[in-house]
Amino acid sequence: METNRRVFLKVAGLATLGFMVTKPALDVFARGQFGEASVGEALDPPHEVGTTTKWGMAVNLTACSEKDGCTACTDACHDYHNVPDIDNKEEEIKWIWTAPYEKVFPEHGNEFIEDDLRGSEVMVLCNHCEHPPCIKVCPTRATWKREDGIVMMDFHRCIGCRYCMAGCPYGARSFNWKDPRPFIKETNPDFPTRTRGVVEKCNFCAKRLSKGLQPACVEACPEKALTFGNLLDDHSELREILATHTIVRRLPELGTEPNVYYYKAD
Amino acid sequence: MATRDLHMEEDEILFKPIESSGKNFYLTASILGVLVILGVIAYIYQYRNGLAVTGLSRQVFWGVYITNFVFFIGISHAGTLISAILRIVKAEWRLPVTRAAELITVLVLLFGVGSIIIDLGRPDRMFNLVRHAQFGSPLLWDVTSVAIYFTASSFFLYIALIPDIALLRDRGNSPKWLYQILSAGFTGTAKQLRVLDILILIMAIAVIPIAVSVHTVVSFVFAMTIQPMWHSAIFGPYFVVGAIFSGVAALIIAMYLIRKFYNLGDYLKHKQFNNLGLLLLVMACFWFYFTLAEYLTTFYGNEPAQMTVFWSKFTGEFAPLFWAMFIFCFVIPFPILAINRTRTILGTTIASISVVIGMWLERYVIVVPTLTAQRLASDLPTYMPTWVEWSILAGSAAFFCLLYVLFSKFFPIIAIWEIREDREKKREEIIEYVRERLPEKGEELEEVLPE
Amino acid sequence: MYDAGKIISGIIIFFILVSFPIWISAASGTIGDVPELNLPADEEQCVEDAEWMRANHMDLLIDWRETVVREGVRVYTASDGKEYNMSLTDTCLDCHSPKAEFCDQCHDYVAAVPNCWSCHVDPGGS
Amino acid sequence: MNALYAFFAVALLMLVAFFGVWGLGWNTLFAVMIPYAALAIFIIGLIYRVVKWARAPVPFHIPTTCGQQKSLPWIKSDRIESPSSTMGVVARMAMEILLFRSLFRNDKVQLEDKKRVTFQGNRVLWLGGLVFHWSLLIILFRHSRLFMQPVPDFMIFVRDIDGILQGLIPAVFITDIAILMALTYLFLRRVVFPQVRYISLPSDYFALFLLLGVVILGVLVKTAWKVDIEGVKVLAMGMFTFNPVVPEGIGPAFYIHIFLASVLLAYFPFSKLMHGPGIFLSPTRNLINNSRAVRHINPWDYPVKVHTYEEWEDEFREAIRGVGLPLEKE
Repeated sequence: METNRRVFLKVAGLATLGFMVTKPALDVFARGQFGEASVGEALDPPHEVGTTTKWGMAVNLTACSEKDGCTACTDACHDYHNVPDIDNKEEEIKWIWTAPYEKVFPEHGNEFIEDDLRGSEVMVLCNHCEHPPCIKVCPTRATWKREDGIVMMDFHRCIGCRYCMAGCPYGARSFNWKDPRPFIKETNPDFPTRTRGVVEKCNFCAKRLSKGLQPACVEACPEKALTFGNLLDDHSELREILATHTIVRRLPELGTEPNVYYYKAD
Repeated sequence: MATRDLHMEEDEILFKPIESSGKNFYLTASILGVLVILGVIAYIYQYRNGLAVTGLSRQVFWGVYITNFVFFIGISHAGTLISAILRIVKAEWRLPVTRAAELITVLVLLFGVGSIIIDLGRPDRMFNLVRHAQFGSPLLWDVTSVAIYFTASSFFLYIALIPDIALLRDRGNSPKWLYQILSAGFTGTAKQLRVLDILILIMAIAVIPIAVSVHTVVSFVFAMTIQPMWHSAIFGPYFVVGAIFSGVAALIIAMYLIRKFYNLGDYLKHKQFNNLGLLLLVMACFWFYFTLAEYLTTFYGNEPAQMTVFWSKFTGEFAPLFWAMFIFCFVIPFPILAINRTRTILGTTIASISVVIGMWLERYVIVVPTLTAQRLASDLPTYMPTWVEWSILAGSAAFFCLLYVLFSKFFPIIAIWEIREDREKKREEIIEYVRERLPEKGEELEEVLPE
Repeated sequence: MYDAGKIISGIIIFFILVSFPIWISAASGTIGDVPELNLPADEEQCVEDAEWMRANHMDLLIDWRETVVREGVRVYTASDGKEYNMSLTDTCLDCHSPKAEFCDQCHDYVAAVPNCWSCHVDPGGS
Repeated sequence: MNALYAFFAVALLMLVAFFGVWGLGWNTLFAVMIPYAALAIFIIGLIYRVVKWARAPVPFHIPTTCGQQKSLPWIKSDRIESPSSTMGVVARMAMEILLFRSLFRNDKVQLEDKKRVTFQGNRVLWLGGLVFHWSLLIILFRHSRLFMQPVPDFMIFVRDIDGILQGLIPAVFITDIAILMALTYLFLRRVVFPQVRYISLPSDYFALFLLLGVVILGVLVKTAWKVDIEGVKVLAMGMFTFNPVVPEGIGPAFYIHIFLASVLLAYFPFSKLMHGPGIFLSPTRNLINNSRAVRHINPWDYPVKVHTYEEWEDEFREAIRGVGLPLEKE
């Protein structure tokens, strides 16, 4: 009568109580399960949580700045993820936003730079760093790095100490100073809102990836300036771009090794 | 003081605060109580409406609460550390000071930890700190070492209090049941005293490394990030020095108030203030040295991100606070403490008040400017605490004072048994000294010297 | 009987106090009310059998939450071998929306207050 | 040995419920009939016992006090420990009922070094008893959500406070832990201390084991063998409207839980558990200490026919005088 799944439930319950010993075993189990069933239209390569995948993104600076004042990616992301629209610099919440080129790449802030870049707005988001400083400081492991490189946030576990915000040098994390719900115009039931008192940020559209969809921002960009893909796949479009362009990453001197790359198209 | 009689029967004046409460006490307690209620109201308001009611913002996400956390935990070094060190080096002048110091430690730690909880966005989930503890996080080191420090220093305070509780029990003071329970069956037998002495010594030794670790770890919360002017190797010792600095100052202020309001001029004398004043002077020099080292290296490094913060403190937005900190921490106290003529009871107290204010500003000037000038800040935001934060600061401080006063209404604030023990020892030493040199005078002396 | 007045009033007060819940319910006129669940017409069974779900759905949901968020695994294999997408909004609320006609019925009845809805959104709810 | 008898009795009860439900499927018996019967026995038994006590007269005015009785105006009297007014008695009774005042004074007398007698507070029993009773009260209060509709916010508030540790351990209540610890202490105390063991009867252990059983099963149906709460509440509410619906798919643990609770309820009026109502009727506590100010007359005093010496002398005056004995009145 009692099924394996129910036994597993109990084991999983114990594991969440902190018996870290069982975690590797569960991970193996988890991977096995995940491979079996992929739903929807598949990304190339298959989107598997595992060491064969490392998600990354390339941003075409030229194409992106083509249309000044375009907010397509931000809107798509914020609509999908129920990001509240708080019109107040002090309390605003942002997953994707833009900042002046000189601020995004302070080390490129030379006295004389290319005219097309000077003052242009650059699209920025969480870098999903290779060595994320934010996860090292989280006291409850509410933010951690998945095996596929995504720096995840568990809104259920966050206690709102904001230490990760102190850890992140990019300012990619936002805190819910007040209840976000009144500031969401249209709620997308596919994705939860947050409560007041937790930290949030871009999650590379982990839920969309699991359905085999591209991240919302990539899909929404009218200039096709964003390329998303697996950095460990030698033949991916992303790797192709990275191999043939001069690329930059943000604050390379800090050793965080962002997985979001910026390049100028020819 | 009316009487200069140190041998006043049974040190009666030390029991007075416990046995009678004057108008002053009720007045103080009610003023403090009102402030506490104000703080509680502010917190309930914040709990209901979220941290948006504070002046904190997306960039300056830590402010008064974190400042309070560092400040209160710093003050806690007054106590156990000082009293433990003085105990180990057998500095006899410490005797009337130890309990007042240890009490500061125990009480103020509560408010240090409380500040962190007040700062949480989801205090209802604070147990996640235990349930999902991630020991890689310096915040967890804090939780651990503060918990150990609190346990150890409460125990330290308590065991040194037992003989006095037994004294109160035997005098028949009320509430009898409280003294009955807390005296733990202490009757003053030789065996009990020996065990007590050993325990106190062990705790005194154990508490020192714990205390040092606590403030080191508090500094690591900042130093382990890569934020400009937080990521500094000097922060551990710098914070410990600052902690002892502010702790000693708080102790001197407490001593001054105890002396004044409980008429304990015969116990807390110029000697205690003078010696602690000298200690404060040494700490002021240390503090100056560390501050100099910290800022000078930053200045010569000339790293852009760091320099933004540096200039915001020296000439920019935070210049008034920064220079006020420097004046309060060094310019005012240094001359007062350095000159013998001004190192009086009143002088050291004034210097201490200046140091406590200065050290709160120091914590503030460490926490806030860095956040306003983070690496990629698109503009320099400002931070102005709201009434909620000020009320909670006032409430916490008042609550601390209230608990301190209440403690002194139930237990002697000066360790009576230690003073008596010491007096007896002194008497025997004097008699022995005289007897060795003038054998015939020994007997006489024994009769003259009061028991 | 001595002090009959005191004894009898004492006994009456005791029983009134103890039966206080009944009077509250009777006064509000809801004493006979029973939760009415809006069950999906086209589905035979929940992911597990109904009796098990009634008692253990909270554990299942917490397990789903942990597995999806923390391990990135989204497929649940039920005890009858069927596979489901582990999602409160996509799977559970597919059948049980609006929640007011399902979840809230019992939760209000037994005064169990879940914290799901402070974040998750019911597509069928207002 | 006494403990074993009681243990087997409770174990037997549990087995009865287990086989009754699991083996025979008499769910309705255990979920409806027995609780109804137990409730009836409880109500009738309680009234019977209280009325029986009330019929017994209190011949003397005998409050046990430990404070200065009210006497001359300049002597400070203790208005609560030695009450001189009804309010004082109420305060004294409240202290006794809510805080177990007299148990708190349970001092331990010791002969120290065979020389002097010392008194030491022995508050462990007081603490254990207080924790047990208060936990029980709060647990019963928490259960009240199953018996009322709608549930007031106050109940939810109390439950949330009680369950504040659930952030650490799921589904745990402070009172659950507290009552288990207190009951364990109360049991161990009877086993460990020889003096207490000597005076402990099977009935003493029986009540403890019964309570332990109820609590442990209650914790189990909340954590390990979860129960369909909605079904339970439909059953409980149905009891009031005499229309009980026995829920399906509920394991035996729940039935054992309510069976033991029913037994406890039915056992209550005939056991030492009556100390609850009894405390209100203790003449040593519920009387005003004014026996020096007011004359108290024994309630069942009947007019005794007295024959005083004076009357006797009147009657036999002549005879006494006749034999020459002295008389009081000539």
